[in-house]
Amino acid sequence: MTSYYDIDDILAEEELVSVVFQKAVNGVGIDPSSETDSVESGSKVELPFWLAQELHLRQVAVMALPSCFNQRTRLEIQADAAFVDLRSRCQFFYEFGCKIAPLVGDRTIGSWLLSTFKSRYKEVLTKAHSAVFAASSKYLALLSKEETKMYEAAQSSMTAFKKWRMGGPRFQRASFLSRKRKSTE
Amino acid sequence: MYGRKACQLVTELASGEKGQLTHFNSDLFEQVISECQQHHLELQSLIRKVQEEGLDLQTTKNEDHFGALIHHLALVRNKRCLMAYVHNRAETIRSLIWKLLGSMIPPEIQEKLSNSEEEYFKKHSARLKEYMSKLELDLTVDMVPPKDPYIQVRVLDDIGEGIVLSDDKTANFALHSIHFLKRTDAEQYISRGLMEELRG
Amino acid sequence: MAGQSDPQLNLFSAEEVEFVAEDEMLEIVPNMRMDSLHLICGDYGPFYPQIATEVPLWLAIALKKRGKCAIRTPEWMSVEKLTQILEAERDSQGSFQILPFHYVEISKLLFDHARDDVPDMYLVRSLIEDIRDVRFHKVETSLESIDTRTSAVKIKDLSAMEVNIVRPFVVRALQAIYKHGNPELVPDQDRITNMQTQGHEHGQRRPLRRR
Amino acid sequence: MASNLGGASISQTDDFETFTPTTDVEPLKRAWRNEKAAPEILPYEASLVGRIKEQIQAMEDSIEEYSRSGIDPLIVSLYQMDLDRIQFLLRSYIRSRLQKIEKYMLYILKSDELFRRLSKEEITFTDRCRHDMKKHFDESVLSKLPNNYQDVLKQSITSEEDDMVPEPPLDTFVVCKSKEYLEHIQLEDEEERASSRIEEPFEMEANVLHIIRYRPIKSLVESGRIDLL
Repeated sequence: MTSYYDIDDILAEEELVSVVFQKAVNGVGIDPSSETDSVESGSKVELPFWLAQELHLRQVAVMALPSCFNQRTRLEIQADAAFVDLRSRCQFFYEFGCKIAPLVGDRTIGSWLLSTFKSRYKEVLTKAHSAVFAASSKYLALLSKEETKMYEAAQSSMTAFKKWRMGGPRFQRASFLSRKRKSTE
Repeated sequence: MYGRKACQLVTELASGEKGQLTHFNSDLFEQVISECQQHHLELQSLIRKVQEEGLDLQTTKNEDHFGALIHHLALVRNKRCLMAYVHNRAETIRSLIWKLLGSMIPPEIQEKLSNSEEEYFKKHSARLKEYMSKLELDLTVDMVPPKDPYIQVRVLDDIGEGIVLSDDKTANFALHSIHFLKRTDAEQYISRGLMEELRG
Repeated sequence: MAGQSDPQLNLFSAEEVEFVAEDEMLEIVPNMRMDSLHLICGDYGPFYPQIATEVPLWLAIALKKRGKCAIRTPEWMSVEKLTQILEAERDSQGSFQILPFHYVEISKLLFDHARDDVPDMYLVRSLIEDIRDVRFHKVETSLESIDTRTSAVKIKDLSAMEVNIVRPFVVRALQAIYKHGNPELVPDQDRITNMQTQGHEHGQRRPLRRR
Repeated sequence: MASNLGGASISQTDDFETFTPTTDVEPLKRAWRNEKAAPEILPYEASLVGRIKEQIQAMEDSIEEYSRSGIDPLIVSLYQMDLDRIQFLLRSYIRSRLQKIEKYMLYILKSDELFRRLSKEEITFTDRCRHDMKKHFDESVLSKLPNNYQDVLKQSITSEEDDMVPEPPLDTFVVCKSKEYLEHIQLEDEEERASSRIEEPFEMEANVLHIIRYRPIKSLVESGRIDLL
């Protein structure tokens, strides 16, 4: 697995999804609605994706399509894709979508992720490059984690370019030990 | 249990500023470790229940089996979060080593490291030094492409005559005079405001 | 944190792009007599007063700073040529005008260190700024054309510094498009059914995708 | 390095090879740029590095001699600048290799192809780094976990493959150009070709910039037909 140590991959798998148990399970305290430490078959439980995925693959439980990918949300997003608030719906919208699609057998998620991404990433770039001052935090709050990283990538490379173009002293960096925050080279 | 604390560990790691280290959170770390033990105990007791009922472990798929499965999955999840915490910090430590080679660990870094990390910091620095000496190549310099060691400066304050420079030549720095000096010679005067670098 | 998923994508710093540009050849007119220099990167000179000769940019700047030569600004760095290029950049939406691969770095170094050798320096500088802005917007619009899932994109005539600036963003965008458009996200029907029927051993972690 | 070009054939271009002085600086610059831009470690340029180190040594000696024999110090500084530039390239080249080893050492040690690309010194460095890292992981985490979960390569004894080892991201996109016209570059990997998801074969005009997924052009970069930027 190429992304075992990847922090975003780990955090994306913490997203909660609801599952319906197909089998009864003993000795686990994961169903708040049950008094005993067991889960009856047919009960509906919110589980983190990393657990729900494995139970789904083994037919111990069936995972429902999360709300951020249901029909209603899709219509909302399609209506005003470039400026819709993805972060509140699902912070790891794309990464999570990629993980969910093959499991819930919904053939349209993949292409829908692609079209959502394509209608948003140009806005991210123009905002990152043109923004003389950082884009309004209002706009940044709409972006999913992946989009934020793209915005930061574009912006930091633009600032580095402007710093280089301005010239300015290339004196040796203050030694690493000084108190002031060291800008990464 | 079931990965929530483990995920806090990773969230804390993600919230740290890029390239900077946060304090090693040993309390939370140890709590997640002990959760692993707990999951393992519960997993073993469920397995024993299946065995005591004389069922074949390989084929039985009853409630106890699935319970054991969930504890196994939680344990694997915890392991991933613990390892990600240590692994990503080790990466940051290595990037700090590149910037610090040759000097001791600064105290403000040392206090953030666990004992094992501190040991790793020293060991890895030693490895790099070994490599450099074998290759007779100092890799700690030239992080930025080199520029002309000479710069053009203008004298802002009358520094006087007969100033001895590094190549033991002498120079007369009269007010407003312009010179072509080694950066290393000029830097002290520039930082004291007695000279300024001329751009082009 | 340092261990973020994708590696540091701005691979080359602007200083490193400039460093590569400093090997471009340039004409100088020495004002002194000097023997040839037998450098590791090649032999240059001998140098005779008022006889033009070609040296790498870093050497030209070093000699200029030592008052040993004047620099002949490249012919593309004239007001007339740059105005032509600016017009052409504005008209031709798609392609970029032919400018030397390192035009951004070369012009900056000459502005910084050989101002007096650049006729109409301020006008030339603002023309180059305008050209760069126009090209930037073109890069942004040409991104629009990347709609199908693709593994390769041609970027004709983009200069070194422009590539370096847009690289972190464009690489991430292409990766995302490649990943999200990945047909494996859209499993064909049979793969689903065989997933349903397959029983699993306790604790066996079935890899999601054949990797 | 005998390598089949995965079906890519080279048609002769007639424009005459631009004259570059036969110094080792251009090859070193190419090796440096490729190494910094490629997602995985490339073959070590042993002979090139050897020659460069000799030239650096020779230049250092002559600079010392020049400054002793009263040659105009400003000329000496020109030779020094030339030397500084080459040393920067060499140091940055070696550094970027070591940093790749630090990041993917477990994977490199598992892959014969990559392991064979290391220099003698890099092999020792990789072994020692793995030892240190494993000790660090054991002390901090692995030894404290229940057995069956203490491995550094597998999440648990029931894992079928080494599912903990980070791999170099070969599907990342890189900026590149080819010196000659290249045709029939297969862009899909076997998996995709098997399920008939084919992008039409790709051609690369000479000296035109492209952004391409690294995996399909991996062998062309290693065989020197494509340069990374």
